[in-house]
Amino acid sequence: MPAVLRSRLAPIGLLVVIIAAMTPLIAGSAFWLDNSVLVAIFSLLALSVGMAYGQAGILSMAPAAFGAIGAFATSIVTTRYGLSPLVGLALALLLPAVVAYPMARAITRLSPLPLSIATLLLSLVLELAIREGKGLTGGYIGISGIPPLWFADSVFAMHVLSWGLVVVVLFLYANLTDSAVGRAVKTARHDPLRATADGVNVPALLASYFAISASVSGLAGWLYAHHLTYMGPDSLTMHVSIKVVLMAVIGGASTLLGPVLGAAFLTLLTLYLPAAETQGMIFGGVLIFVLLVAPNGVLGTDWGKLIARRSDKQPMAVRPAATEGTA
Amino acid sequence: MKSGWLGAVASGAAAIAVAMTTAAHAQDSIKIGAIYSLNGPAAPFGVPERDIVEALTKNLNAQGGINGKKIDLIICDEQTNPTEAARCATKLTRQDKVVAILGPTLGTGALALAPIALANKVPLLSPVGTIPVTSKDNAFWPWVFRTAPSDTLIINALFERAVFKPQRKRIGILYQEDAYGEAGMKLATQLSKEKNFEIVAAVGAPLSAIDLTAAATNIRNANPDVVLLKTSAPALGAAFVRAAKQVGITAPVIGTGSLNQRPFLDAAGNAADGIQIVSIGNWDDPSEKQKKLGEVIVAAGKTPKGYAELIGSTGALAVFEAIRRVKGEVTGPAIRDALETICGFKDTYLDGTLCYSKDQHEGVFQDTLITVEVHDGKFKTVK
Amino acid sequence: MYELVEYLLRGALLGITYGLLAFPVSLLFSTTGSVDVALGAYAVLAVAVAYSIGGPVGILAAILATVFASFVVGIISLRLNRPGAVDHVTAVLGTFGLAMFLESLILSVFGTNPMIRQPFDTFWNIGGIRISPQTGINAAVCLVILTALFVVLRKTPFGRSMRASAANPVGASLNGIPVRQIWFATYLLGGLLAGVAGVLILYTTGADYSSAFTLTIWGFGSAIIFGMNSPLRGFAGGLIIGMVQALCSGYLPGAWATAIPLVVIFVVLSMGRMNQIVSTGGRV
Amino acid sequence: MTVQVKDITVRFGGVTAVKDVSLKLPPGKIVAVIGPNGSGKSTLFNAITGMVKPAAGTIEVDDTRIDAMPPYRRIGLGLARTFQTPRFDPKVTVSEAVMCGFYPVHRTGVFSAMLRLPKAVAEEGDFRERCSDILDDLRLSEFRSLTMNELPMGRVRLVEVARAVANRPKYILLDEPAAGLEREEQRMLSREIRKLADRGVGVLLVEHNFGLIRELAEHVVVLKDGAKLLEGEPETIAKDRAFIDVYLGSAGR
Repeated sequence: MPAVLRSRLAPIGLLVVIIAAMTPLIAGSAFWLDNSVLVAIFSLLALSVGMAYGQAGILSMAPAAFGAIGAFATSIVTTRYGLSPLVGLALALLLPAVVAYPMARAITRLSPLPLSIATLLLSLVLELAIREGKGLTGGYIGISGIPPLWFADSVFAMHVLSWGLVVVVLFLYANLTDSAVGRAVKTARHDPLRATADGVNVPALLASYFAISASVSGLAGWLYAHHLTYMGPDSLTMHVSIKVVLMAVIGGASTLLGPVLGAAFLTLLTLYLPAAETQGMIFGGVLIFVLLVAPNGVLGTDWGKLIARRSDKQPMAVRPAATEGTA
Repeated sequence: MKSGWLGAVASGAAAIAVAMTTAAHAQDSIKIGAIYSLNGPAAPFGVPERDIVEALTKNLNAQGGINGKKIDLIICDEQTNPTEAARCATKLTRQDKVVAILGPTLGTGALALAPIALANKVPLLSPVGTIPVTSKDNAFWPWVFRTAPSDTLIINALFERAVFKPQRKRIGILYQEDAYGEAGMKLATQLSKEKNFEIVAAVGAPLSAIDLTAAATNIRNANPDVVLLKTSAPALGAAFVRAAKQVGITAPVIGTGSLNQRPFLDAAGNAADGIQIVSIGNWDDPSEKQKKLGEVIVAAGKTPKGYAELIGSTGALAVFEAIRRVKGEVTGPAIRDALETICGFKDTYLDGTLCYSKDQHEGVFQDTLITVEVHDGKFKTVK
Repeated sequence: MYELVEYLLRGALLGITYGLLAFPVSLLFSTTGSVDVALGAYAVLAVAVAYSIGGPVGILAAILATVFASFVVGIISLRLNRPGAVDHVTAVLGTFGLAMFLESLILSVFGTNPMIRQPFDTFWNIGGIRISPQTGINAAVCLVILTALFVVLRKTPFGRSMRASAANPVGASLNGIPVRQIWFATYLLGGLLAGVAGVLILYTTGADYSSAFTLTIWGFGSAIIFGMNSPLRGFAGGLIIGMVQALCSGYLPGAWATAIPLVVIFVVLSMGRMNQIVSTGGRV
Repeated sequence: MTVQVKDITVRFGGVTAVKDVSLKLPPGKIVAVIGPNGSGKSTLFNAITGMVKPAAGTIEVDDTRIDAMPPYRRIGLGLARTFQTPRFDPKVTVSEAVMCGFYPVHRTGVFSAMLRLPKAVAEEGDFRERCSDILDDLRLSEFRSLTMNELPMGRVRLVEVARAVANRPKYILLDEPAAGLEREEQRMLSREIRKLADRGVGVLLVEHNFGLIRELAEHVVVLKDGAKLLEGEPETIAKDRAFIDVYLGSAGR
């Protein structure tokens, strides 16, 4: 039993140790603290992609859109109605899930490609809705003057809070992955028919899982709004979603820490890239390179095996994976 | 599996070490930050803004800088995204310790990073028209200065010239779906109630639209006396005038500011003939000052594009002037105070004067606006 | 009524461009089951190359450039996919990477200016509706491609192999059909078609560095409307999308005009046209 | 208290794959379905578990009509099945694969699983114990941490059976479980199937190996071209002229 526990929570422990070690180094620098908070926020968004794509096989192109729902929800209730950010938090967790679930169900039998296109469309429609939201969302101008969190009103406190939330989400995520539901999701991703034979209501399960992942994005949006104190239609757009997907994929979407690593890597990369028009080439190039060398991402790849396998023959696949039925 | 993590930790630690050593630099130069959109949809504005600010800084340093101090310009790419704009502001203020920030390209970016300027007591000189950026309700108001004509200014001038003076009653509007277009629509709706004219057609177009024939048909069918073009993107403006010609709109078309540039004419072809634009400059018939700006741009190896260089240069020159006026140590607050003394300043490339004071940070006024008309593929200034 | 007809006609003319982009989308989907989101970027690349070089040489160079770009995507997707062990979503991500790369490349090399050429200065007058002769050329090119595709798909051995490897890749490869080569050829053909579309866009509406994504979305939407599996129906889908867009911007206010066509695609998508999972049988 | 299939017809397009087939599977009994390839055995399985939709006929489990139910609810009622070609994620370990079989009996909600509430821990522990019992029974314990692609095909079939019995089904449908198994493995499998029946589980068996059927089944249904050819006890069937013609004449040896 303890061995099981250790293996499941070990990556989280590693992350806690790294954050704890980094904190005194950066505590004096508002700049690094600010970057650290952003890495944490992007980690949450990327984890949401990791859950949806890495576990359930749904490539969500809308993490930033779900984040925007959360961010606007808290921005609106705190600035327009003067409610507590905690009310905003509840909405930020709930609303994205409420949008995500029926959407996933609407794409009837949930084959992954159309659903990811649907998330893309959702992103675009939501951006339009935010722009047309006039008084509610602030239209094209957005909402400024969002109150910082009273219980985390310094950058340092935000650093602690946001990484704390990342660790909590990782803990919940690790537990969920290692449960009957988590196993069923993995099976359904690989082979919906097999999952059905296991007694799984595949569309409902995947849609629920997708909704949970949307909630994680909403949480990121909540932190985002209260950290930046400004939320506008250009803030969490489809371009951000694509970047977040990149983070998850590069780090390893199916692993616990992959999305976090990806978020840290890409955030630091933008910091050190020269400010120029060529940035997209570097991002696109990195993505293609990772996909070619290690399609499961940096942490999702067993490097030792990969190198050994180069000289060896490919092992035979047990299941001729074909989701297209041959009736 | 672990090696990836160790690598990440090591590079992070190295980055911190670098940051800490650079922060300890002594002040033998004056650091100014510049945040522009070099990627994403706003790049057509951000790129020329960066180019002119870079060129002006280089020239200034070649002439010995200000009071013997060189200007160290640090550029950051906001990627048409407020998050990145705010990140840029944090980096520039906290890590590079700049004393003033030029930019960003977009109004939403300005709103996102202004609180950071306030927190770090650094003035922000923003080349945006977005109205709320200089609203006095903002806590950050004291630190934000506008270096471009505001949307209110431009829209009022547009209505004055296109509607009130010729006493036209039926107005058709094509607006782009963003802050700029929305501000125009809002003001137009308000004015139509006060001034007794009718908006017979108002059609929005997303920035990404490439074909506007249906939109133009809609406007043509409403039979307006004049069509107002509220777009800032040259591609969109050109797409509309082409469509207007094709569907046969005969009413005059009058646009604003940033259409006054070469790419618009190139993309519109001879469909642009007769279009009028309310603007702040004219590269085909430049004033003395703009000729000089043109020379700066050409000397830097670029071609003048139009609006973006004018408003970009204004911010740079204003901050240079403010630094000249600072007595003692050059700090953010000192520059801010000095900026408020700049009024009637003529050494920008704008025609007309720049003016900031203790209670207004708008900078650019009515006297800088001109009207140009397109003739045979060239802009002609209408006197 | 007259107004309605004009909107429908203008929409259909716009839709020709979308229909052209829908060809490669459904061709690729029906053959490999995958999707190439870089198609819009190929088209813009063609626009940029043909614009800067100009003339017939420019057109040729543009098409070569796009075929080369699709060559890269073909290699990526071959590396990621084997018949029998297919990860379409990862392959799609690869095309995303290429799309980002190309957009940035176009921005860096060709700049931000809109790119357009307008060879015609007069208009045809069809029942009082003025139309540029270029749209006539577009329609003609489309018809030629439509016919050629039909012939290739239905009448040649290549087309038969293509359809066979679409229906059952494992079975096809067991029957000696070179499935991987066919897939690769489909990617190249997709690049070629996107290149032709790009050249026509240059002479019709023009584009700039940021147009790629929009073109991809509408090409996609067109392909989805009547079912992704038929390249020939994708063309009709393009006309429909164009008409929906024209009607929306004619009759709906502001952002609705932009949102409704997207919603239409979403609804069609959720009706399950593109869904391929069929729960049949224990036999695989 | 049986699985009752009445006059099931399944069509794919114009082809009738199963025609008016009826059968009964009482608890504790082993019923075999036999027939040449393409005779509709797997399709019959798919119709019972809901993976194909019958054009006509009814299916009942313990007097509950299930032919309109989605597959997952039928599994929930106590049906379980294996696939002729085992469908596994090749990267999953043996014990994880078997753990997946517990899904129909899991009672922990998503939230208590995420929070790892005591209830969830207890259930997870229970599953692990039962999983290791099943692996012991099928002599798979030593392979438990191997991944599926490292396992020989015969063992893979056993894991498939292990996964199906994990949720303690009332009725189990085995699709050629012995194909490709070595003699020793076959013997063990047949012992396990017998044990299941003794525990009161109804076993529906599709099998080519008539020896195994003779050894296990109490009742045999012979399908030909989707229709029932004959049924009865294995010994009677084995002597039937029609059966020998169709079946042993072509596929048997």
